[in-house]
Amino acid sequence: MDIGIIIAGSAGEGVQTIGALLAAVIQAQGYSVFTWQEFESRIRGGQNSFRLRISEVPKNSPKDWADIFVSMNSGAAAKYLPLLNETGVWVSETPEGGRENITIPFKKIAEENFKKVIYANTIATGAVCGILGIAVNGLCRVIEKTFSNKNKTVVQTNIQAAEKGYISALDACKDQCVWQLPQRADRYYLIPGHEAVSLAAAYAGCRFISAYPMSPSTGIITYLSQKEDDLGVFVEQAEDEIAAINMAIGAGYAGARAMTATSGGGFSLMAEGVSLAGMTETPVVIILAQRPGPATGLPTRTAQGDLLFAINAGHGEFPKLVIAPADPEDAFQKTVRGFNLAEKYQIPVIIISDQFLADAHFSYKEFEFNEIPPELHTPNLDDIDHYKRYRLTPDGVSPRLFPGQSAHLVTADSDEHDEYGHITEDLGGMADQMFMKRLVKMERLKAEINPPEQRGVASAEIVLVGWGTTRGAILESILLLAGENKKVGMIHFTELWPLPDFSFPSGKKYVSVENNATGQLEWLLRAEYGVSMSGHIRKWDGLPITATYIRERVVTYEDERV
Amino acid sequence: MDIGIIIAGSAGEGVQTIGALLAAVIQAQGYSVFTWQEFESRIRGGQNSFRLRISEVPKNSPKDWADIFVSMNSGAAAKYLPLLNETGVWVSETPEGGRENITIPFKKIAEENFKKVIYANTIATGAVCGILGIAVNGLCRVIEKTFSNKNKTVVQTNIQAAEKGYISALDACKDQCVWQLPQRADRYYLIPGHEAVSLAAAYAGCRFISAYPMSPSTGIITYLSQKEDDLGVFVEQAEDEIAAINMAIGAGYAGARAMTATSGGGFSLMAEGVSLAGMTETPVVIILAQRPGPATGLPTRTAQGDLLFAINAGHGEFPKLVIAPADPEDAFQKTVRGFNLAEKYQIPVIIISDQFLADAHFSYKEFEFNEIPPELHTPNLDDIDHYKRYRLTPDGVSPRLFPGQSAHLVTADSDEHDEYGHITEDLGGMADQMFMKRLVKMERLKAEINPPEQRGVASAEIVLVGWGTTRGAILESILLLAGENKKVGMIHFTELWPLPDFSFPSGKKYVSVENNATGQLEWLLRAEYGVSMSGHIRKWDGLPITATYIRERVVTYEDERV
Amino acid sequence: MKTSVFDNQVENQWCPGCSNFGILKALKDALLTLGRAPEAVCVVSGIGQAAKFPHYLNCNFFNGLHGRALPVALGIHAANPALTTLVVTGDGDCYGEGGNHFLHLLRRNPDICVVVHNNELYALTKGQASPTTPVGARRTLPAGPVESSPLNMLGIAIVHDVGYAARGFAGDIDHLKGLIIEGISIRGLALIEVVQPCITWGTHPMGWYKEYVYKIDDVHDHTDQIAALAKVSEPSDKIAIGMLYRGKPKPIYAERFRKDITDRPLFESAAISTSKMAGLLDTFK
Amino acid sequence: MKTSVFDNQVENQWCPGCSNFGILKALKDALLTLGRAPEAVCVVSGIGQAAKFPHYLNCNFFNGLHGRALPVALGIHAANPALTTLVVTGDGDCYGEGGNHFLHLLRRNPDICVVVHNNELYALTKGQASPTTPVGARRTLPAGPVESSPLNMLGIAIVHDVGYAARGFAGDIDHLKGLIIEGISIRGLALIEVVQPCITWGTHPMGWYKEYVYKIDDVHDHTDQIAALAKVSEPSDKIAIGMLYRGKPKPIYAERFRKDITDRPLFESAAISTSKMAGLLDTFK
Ligand SMILES: Cc1ncc(C[n+]2csc(CCOP(=O)(O)OP(=O)(O)O)c2C)c(N)n1
Ligand SMILES: Cc1ncc(C[n+]2csc(CCOP(=O)(O)OP(=O)(O)O)c2C)c(N)n1
Ligand code: SF4
Ligand code: SF4
Ligand SMILES: [Mg+2]
Ligand SMILES: [Mg+2]
Repeated sequence: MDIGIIIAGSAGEGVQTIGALLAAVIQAQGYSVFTWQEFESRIRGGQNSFRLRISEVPKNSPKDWADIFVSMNSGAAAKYLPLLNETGVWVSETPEGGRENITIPFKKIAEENFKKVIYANTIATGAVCGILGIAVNGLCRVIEKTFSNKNKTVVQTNIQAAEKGYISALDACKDQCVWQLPQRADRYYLIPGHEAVSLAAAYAGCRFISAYPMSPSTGIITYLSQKEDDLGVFVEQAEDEIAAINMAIGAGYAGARAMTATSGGGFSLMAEGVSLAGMTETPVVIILAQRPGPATGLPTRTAQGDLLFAINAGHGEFPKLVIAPADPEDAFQKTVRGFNLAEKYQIPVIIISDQFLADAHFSYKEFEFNEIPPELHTPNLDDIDHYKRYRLTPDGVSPRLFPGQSAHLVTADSDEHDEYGHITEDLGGMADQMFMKRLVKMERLKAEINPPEQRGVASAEIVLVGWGTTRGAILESILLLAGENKKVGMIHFTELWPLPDFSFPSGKKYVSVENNATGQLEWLLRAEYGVSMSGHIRKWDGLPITATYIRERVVTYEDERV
Repeated sequence: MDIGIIIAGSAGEGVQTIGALLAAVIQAQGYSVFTWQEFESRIRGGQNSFRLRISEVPKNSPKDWADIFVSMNSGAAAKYLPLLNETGVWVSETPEGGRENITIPFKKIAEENFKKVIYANTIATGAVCGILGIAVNGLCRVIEKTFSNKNKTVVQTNIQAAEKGYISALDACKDQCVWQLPQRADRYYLIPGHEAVSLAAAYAGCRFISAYPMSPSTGIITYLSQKEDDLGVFVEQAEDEIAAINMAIGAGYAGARAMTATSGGGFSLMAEGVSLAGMTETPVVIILAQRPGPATGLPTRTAQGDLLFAINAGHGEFPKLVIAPADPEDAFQKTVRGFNLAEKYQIPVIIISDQFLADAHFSYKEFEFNEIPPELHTPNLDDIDHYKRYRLTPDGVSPRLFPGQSAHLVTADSDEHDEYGHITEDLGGMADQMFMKRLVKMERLKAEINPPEQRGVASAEIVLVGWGTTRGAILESILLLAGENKKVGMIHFTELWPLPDFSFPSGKKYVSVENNATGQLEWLLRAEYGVSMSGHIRKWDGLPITATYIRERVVTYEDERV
Repeated sequence: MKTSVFDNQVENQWCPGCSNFGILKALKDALLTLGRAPEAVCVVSGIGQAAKFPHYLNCNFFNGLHGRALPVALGIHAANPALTTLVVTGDGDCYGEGGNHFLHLLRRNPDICVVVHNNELYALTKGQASPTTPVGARRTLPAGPVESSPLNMLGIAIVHDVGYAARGFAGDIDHLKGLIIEGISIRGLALIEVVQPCITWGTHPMGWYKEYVYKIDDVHDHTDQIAALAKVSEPSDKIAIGMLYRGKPKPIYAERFRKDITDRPLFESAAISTSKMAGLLDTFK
Repeated sequence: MKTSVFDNQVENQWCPGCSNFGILKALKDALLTLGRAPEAVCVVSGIGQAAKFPHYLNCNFFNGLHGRALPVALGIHAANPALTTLVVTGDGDCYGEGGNHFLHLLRRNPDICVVVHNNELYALTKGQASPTTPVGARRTLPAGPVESSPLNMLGIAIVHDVGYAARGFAGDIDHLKGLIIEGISIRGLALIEVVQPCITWGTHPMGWYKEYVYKIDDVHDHTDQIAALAKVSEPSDKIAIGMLYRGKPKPIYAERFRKDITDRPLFESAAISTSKMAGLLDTFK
C-alpha cells in the first residue's frame, strides 16, 4: 500500500486542518502516514497544499504523485491537478470541467446543515475517509479526541459533519474508489520535525530559549512556550536575533543549557554571536531552519542553501560543530548530541534543519529517543583549588563553573584573554596559547564525529551522496532504481563540520544530491576529501527533493553515459 | 641600503608622531621608506612600535630586525631590544643597563629647554636624523611644512628642538653610527593603505559612505570625512553596522555609488545586508579590514582570518566578488575595479584588507592609479521602452535605472520577485528563472577574473602560494632564498571569489603562506582546483608575515625533506 | 477600474477586509492630492504584512529586509532628496527588529515620512506579540498572557522633538489622508503611527476601536511637548488620533553637505578627473 | 594595598587620571556597603573603554561584544536571578550599537542595574561622536561639527516608567556610590547614567563639569514623570545629578515563570526523566 493524497486550497480554507485531522484518523486506523506541507508566505489566499502518504510500513519521504486530490477552489484545482495519477480520484469543492471529478460543495453543505462554514473542514475529512474506505466510527473517535476540550455540541456537530461528508463521498464515488483501510492493530508514532527538536532540547537539559519569530523556525519557540509546564524551558521572545543569541549565551554562561532558533536571515545576524560563543567558550545551540534565500527569498519554502555559510559563519577562527539531522528521530538524537557536545567542548553548535523537516510529520514504529540522560561536563568542585576559567589544558577544554555556583569567580571575555579571562596582548605568548587551545578542541571534536551513513556502497556502481533531510528521498530512489536493476548506494552526511576522517571507496560513480543550486556539499567534500562527483542532482525551487526526481536524473545520467 | 628602525614606547609617548615625522624627512631626502605599526588596543600605556625601513629602491615589506632602536621607556626597551641587530644602535630615553646604549632623556630636555614635554617628539626625531646622517636642514624643512598651519613660534621651537636632538645624538653616537643619507634627487610617493582605498573609492565615483567606527577600518571613513571638500563623498556615521550596509544599499539603489567599511565583527553583522544586495542586485562595496578574532579578539592587530567567511557570507546563494589587494597601489586599482564590477554585475563586492595594510605606508616611484575613468553601466534611456527593473536577460544583468531619474519606476525587492520586482511564488517558473538569472552573472564575472600572479614558477622547485597583503614578504623571501640557491617561485591571489579557471603547473612543491591558523586559502584552492599543498607557512600572532619568517620555514622544510 | 496614477494591477496578498487597505487608500489619496507623480515617490519598507505595502501602489519602491527600512530610506534620501521618500512599516518591523534605527533616525531629522501600521502583533509570522502588544493580551507567542510592557514610540519621538508626530486610524481614511499630507509636507522627519486592527490575529475587531478612538481637538497645543506626551500616555480606552506634536524648526539632514548642490541627486555629481586625482596623489610625494 | 574584597591586581588600561576610576571606586564601595560577596556579583559589559570595567574588580564577569551587554545580562539574570547582575557600559556601547536592546530591556523590568559611562564620545576607537555628543561639538569623526542631535535615553527610560533612573557624576564618588546602592537595592530595572569626562578626547576637563553639575534637591518629586522629564531636558549648562525617577511598582522579569522555583538558578532544575519523555512522546501515538 502506498496511497498519496493532496489537499489543496487557499490559506484560510482549512487545508492544514483537514490534513492534520486526516493524518490523525489514518494513524488511529493503524497505518503509517507521512505528511508534508508547502504554502505561500501570506495569511489568506494563494494556493497551498498538504500532502499525505499512507502505507503499512513507514514510507517517510515525499511523493510526487497523488491518488486522491481534494481541491478547495478552482485555482487549487488548476495548480495541483497535474499531480494526480491517471487513475486517481479528484474531489472538488467547486464544479470543475475537464477531468472527471466528484464535486462536494463542503462549504455550502456546512452552511446549509450546520450554519457555520468552519464545518466544511470536517465534512471534507469525512469525504476523504469515505473514499479511503475508513469506517466512519474510526473518524468519529478521532473527532471526539481532537475536540475533547470543546463542548458536547461542538463534538456532536463535527461528528454529524464528518458523517455527512462520508456519505456524500460514498454516494459519489461508486466504484472509482478502490481503497480499503480496515482497522489494524499497529500503532505508529506520528512526529513532526521541529517538535522532535524541541522535546529533545528539553530532554537534553535545555532550560532557556530566546528566539525571534522567523519561518520556518518559529514552531520551536512556540511549542516550548506551550509546553512550559511539562518541559520547564524558560522562553524569551527577543527583540531581534542578535539579542536572541546573546541572551542564550548569557544564560549558557550562567549555567542554563540554552538555545536559539532562526532561519537564514536571522542566522546572518547571529554570526557575530557565534564567534562570541567560540571566543568565550560558552556552549550554545543554534537551530538554523533553512528556507530559500538570498535575503527574504521564499519565506515559507524549503532549501539546503546555507551549509557553507553555517560552517564558515562568524569572523575569526574557532571551533564549532555543524550537524544536519535527516528526520525527526535523527533530529531528536542529534539535538541531544548537539547539546552534549556543545557543553563538552564549550562551543557553539549549529543544527541545520529546513522547512520540509520543520513542517513534515514522520511515522515510526518505535521512536528511538536515545535513552542516555544528558551528559554533564561540570568539574567536581572538590578538584578545584585555584580556579582559572580558561586554564590551559592539553585537550583545550578548561573547567567550566557557573557564576554564583561556588566561591570561585567565573569570567568570560570576548577579547583575547589570559587564563583568568583578563585581556591579554601577549602576542607570542598567552594570546597564541589561547588561540591554539581553542583550535585543539576542534581536533578532539573531529575524532568524535561519526562517519557518514553508508548504504549498499560495496556493491553499488553509483553512489548518491547527500546530507540532511534528503535521506528519505535518496533511500527510496535507491529502491526504485534497484527495481530497474541499477546498483545504487548512498553515502549520507548528518555531521558536517568538522568532517571526520573518511575515505570514499574508489571505483564508484559519485553523484551528489542537494536541495540547492550551487552544490555546497559537493564543494565541501572536494575540499576535505579530494573526492570529485561524476554528476550532481540539484533542486532549488523551494520544494523538497523526491525519490522520483532523483530516480529520473540517475536514469538520464546513466543513459547519457551509454 | 636597507636600514631598519624601531621607535617603541607607550601610547601617548609620541611613537606615532616621531615615526611619521621621520618617514617624512627620509622621504624628503629622496629615499624610499616603508613603515608599519603595531600597537595595543588602549589609549594610554602599553607598548607599541613604529617600524621604518629605508632603502634606495622601494623595499615595501616588513623587516624583523632593526639597525636603530629608540625606546621611550624601560618596558619598551625590554620588549623590543631583542629585535635590534648585534651591530645596531640603541637610543634610550631612560638609562638602561645591559647592552650599550645612548641615553637621551627627550622629555627632560624638552621640559628643561622648551617648557613642554610635547617637544620630546621632535627632539627624538632630530636624534634619529643625527644617527642616520641626515643633514639637519632637511629635517627643518619638513618641520616647517608639517607645522605650516601653526604659528611661527611653534615652528621655531620645533626646529630648535630638532637641532637639540640632532646634536645630542651626534655627541653621543661617535663612531657607532655608520649611516649617511645625503639628499638624493629621487622622490617617492609615500602612500598609506587605507588612504589609497579611500582616494580610489572617490575616483571610482563613490559618493556615499556609511560606516560604524571599528579598528582597523576607521581610517577610511575618517579620511573621507576630512577630505569632503576635495572628494565630495557624503559621509554618514551609522548607529551600527547593520544600518551602515543598509544605508549604503539604499544610496546605491538611488544611484550613488556607495560603500561601507568595517572589520570582522561588524562584517558579521553585515552578512544579512550582503545577502540583500545579492537579491536586490544593488551594487555595494564593503571594505573588510581584518584583525584577529574570534569576537573582539585583538582589535588593533593584523590577520588573514576572514577569507572563507567573506566568501560564504550571507544566507542563500547569490553572486559576489571578493578581492584582497596586496599593497596600496594594488588597493587603489582593485578598489576602482571593485566599484566598476559591483556596478557592472549589480552585486556586493567585498574588498579584504587588514590592519597591516591599513596602517602601513609604502613607497612608490610611480603610483599607477589606473587612469581609466570609472566605468558606467547605466542603460541608455532612449533604448528603454517598457521598463522592468529585473528584466530577464541572457547574461543575467538587467538594465538598472535610478528612482527619480526618469519616468520609469525603479523597484527593489528582497523577496523572490518577478521582472517588475513584485513578490512571486511561481516556484517552477519565475522564481526559478530569477534565481538562475542571478547565478548566471557569477559565470560571467568568473570569466573576467584575473588569474593569480605568477613569479618564477616555471623554473621554481618550490612555489609559495599566498593571497592579499603577504605579497611583499613572499617576494622578498624569494630573493633571500635565491641568494641561497633555492629556486622558489610565487603564485599570489588577489581576486579570490569567484576563482578563475587556472591550473597549477604540475611537478612543483606548493607551500601556502597565510596570516592565519587554519589555512583558509589552502582549503579554498583544494576545493576549487584540487591542488594540495606540500606544506604551509602560517602565522596567527597578530603580526604580519615577514620575508625572514618565510625563508626560515622554507629552509627548515627543505632540510626536513632531505 | 484604474482610478489613480498610483493604482496598479498587482494581486493584493492581504486578508480580504484587512484595515491595511484603508491605509493604502489614504496614502494613495494623499499623494494624489499633493500632486506627486509616481516617479517622484519612493516607498521603502521592511518585511511583514504592512511591509508588503509598496507592491500595491504604482511608484518607485525598495522592499528590503525585516527591520531595515529606515536605514535604506536614509540612504535613498541622502542620495536623492528630490524624491518623496516614505517608509511604510509595521510595529514589529520598525519597533522590534528595527528599533535602533528608529532611535537614530530621530537624531538626524531627514525629510522622510514614516507610516507605522500598528496592529500590536506580528501578523505575517502568524500572530506573535509585538513591541506594542498590551500587557495581558493573548497572542500565539507567548503561550500565556503577554508580560512585557509595550513601547511608546510616539512618546520617544516627542521627547526627541520629532518634526511631526501623529496617530492615525485605519478606520478613518479621510482623517488619515490628512495626516499623511501633513507628514509629507512638513520639512523634516514625520512619524505617523496608525491604529491598524488585524482581523485575523488581533484581539478586537474594527468596531471595538471605533468606540475608543477620538479626534484630538483644537485645544491641544501641538507645540507643547508635555501635552503631546500626555496624549500618548492616556489609558488604553482613550485613543487620541490626529496631530500630536510639531517639532521646533531645525536643520534637515545633510543640509550642510548640500548647501551648494541643494536637492540634486548624488549620481549627477561630477566625476573626479584624472588630473585632479593625480594632484591629490602628488600631495603624498 | 589590597583594601577591599573587590580589588584585584589587573593592570588598568585607562588613561591615568581618567574619570572612569571614580566610577570604579564608587561601584566597589557600593558593593562593599551592600555587603555583597564577589561571587554573588556578576558584572556584564560590551566593548569600549567603559566596558573594560569588569576587568578591574574582583567578581564574576562577562565582557561580551560591543553593544551586546544588555541581552547577555538578561540571559544571566533569567538563568540565575540570585546573582546581583550589573551592566557597566558606555554611551556608544549602550545607546549606539546596543540601542535596540536598551529599548526592549525597558519593557521587561529585570532586576538589573545598568551604569552608563557617558563621555559623549567613542573613546576606545579614538574620539568619534557618540549618540550623546551635543550638536556642534568637535570630534575626530565627523571632521566638521556634529550635526545629529543627541539621544535622551534617561528621558526614554522615564517615559517607559523605568524602575529607577538617576544621573551621577564621576567627579562626585560618594554621591555616585549612593545612587549605585539605590540602583542595586530597588527591585527592577535601574539606569544610572554617569557624566564621565574623557580627558583625552573630550571637549571639557573635569573642572568644567564641576561648574555645571548640581544636585537634585528634595523638592523634586521623583514619582512625577513630568518633573523627571523636565530635569533631563534642561539646557546643557545645568546638569542635574541624583535620583530622577522611581517607577511604579510592577512585576519583575520572569516572576510568573519563577513562582515555584523563586530565585533558584536554572541549572539546578531537575532533568526530564526518560520515563517522562517516553510519556510525552507517547502522546504522538
Ligand atoms: C531577520 C528576520 N527576522 C525575522 C523575520 C520574520 N518576520 C517576517 S515579518 C515579521 C514580523 C512582522 O511584524 P510587523 O512588522 O508588525 O508586520 P505585520 O505582519 O504585523 O503587518 C517577522 C518576525 C524576517 N523576515 N527576517
Ligand atoms: C561590532 C563592533 N563594532 C565596532 C566596534 C569598535 N568599537 C569598540 S569600542 C567602540 C565605541 C565605544 O564607545 P563607548 O561605549 O562610548 O565607550 P568609551 O570607549 O567611550 O568608554 C567601538 C565603536 C566593535 N568592537 N565591534
Ligand atoms: S493578517 Fe491581519 S494585518 Fe495581515 S492582512 Fe490579515 S488582517 Fe491584515
Ligand atoms: S580615552 Fe578618555 S575615557 Fe578612555 S580612559 Fe582615557 S580619558 Fe578615560
Ligand atoms: Mg504588526
Ligand atoms: Mg563613550
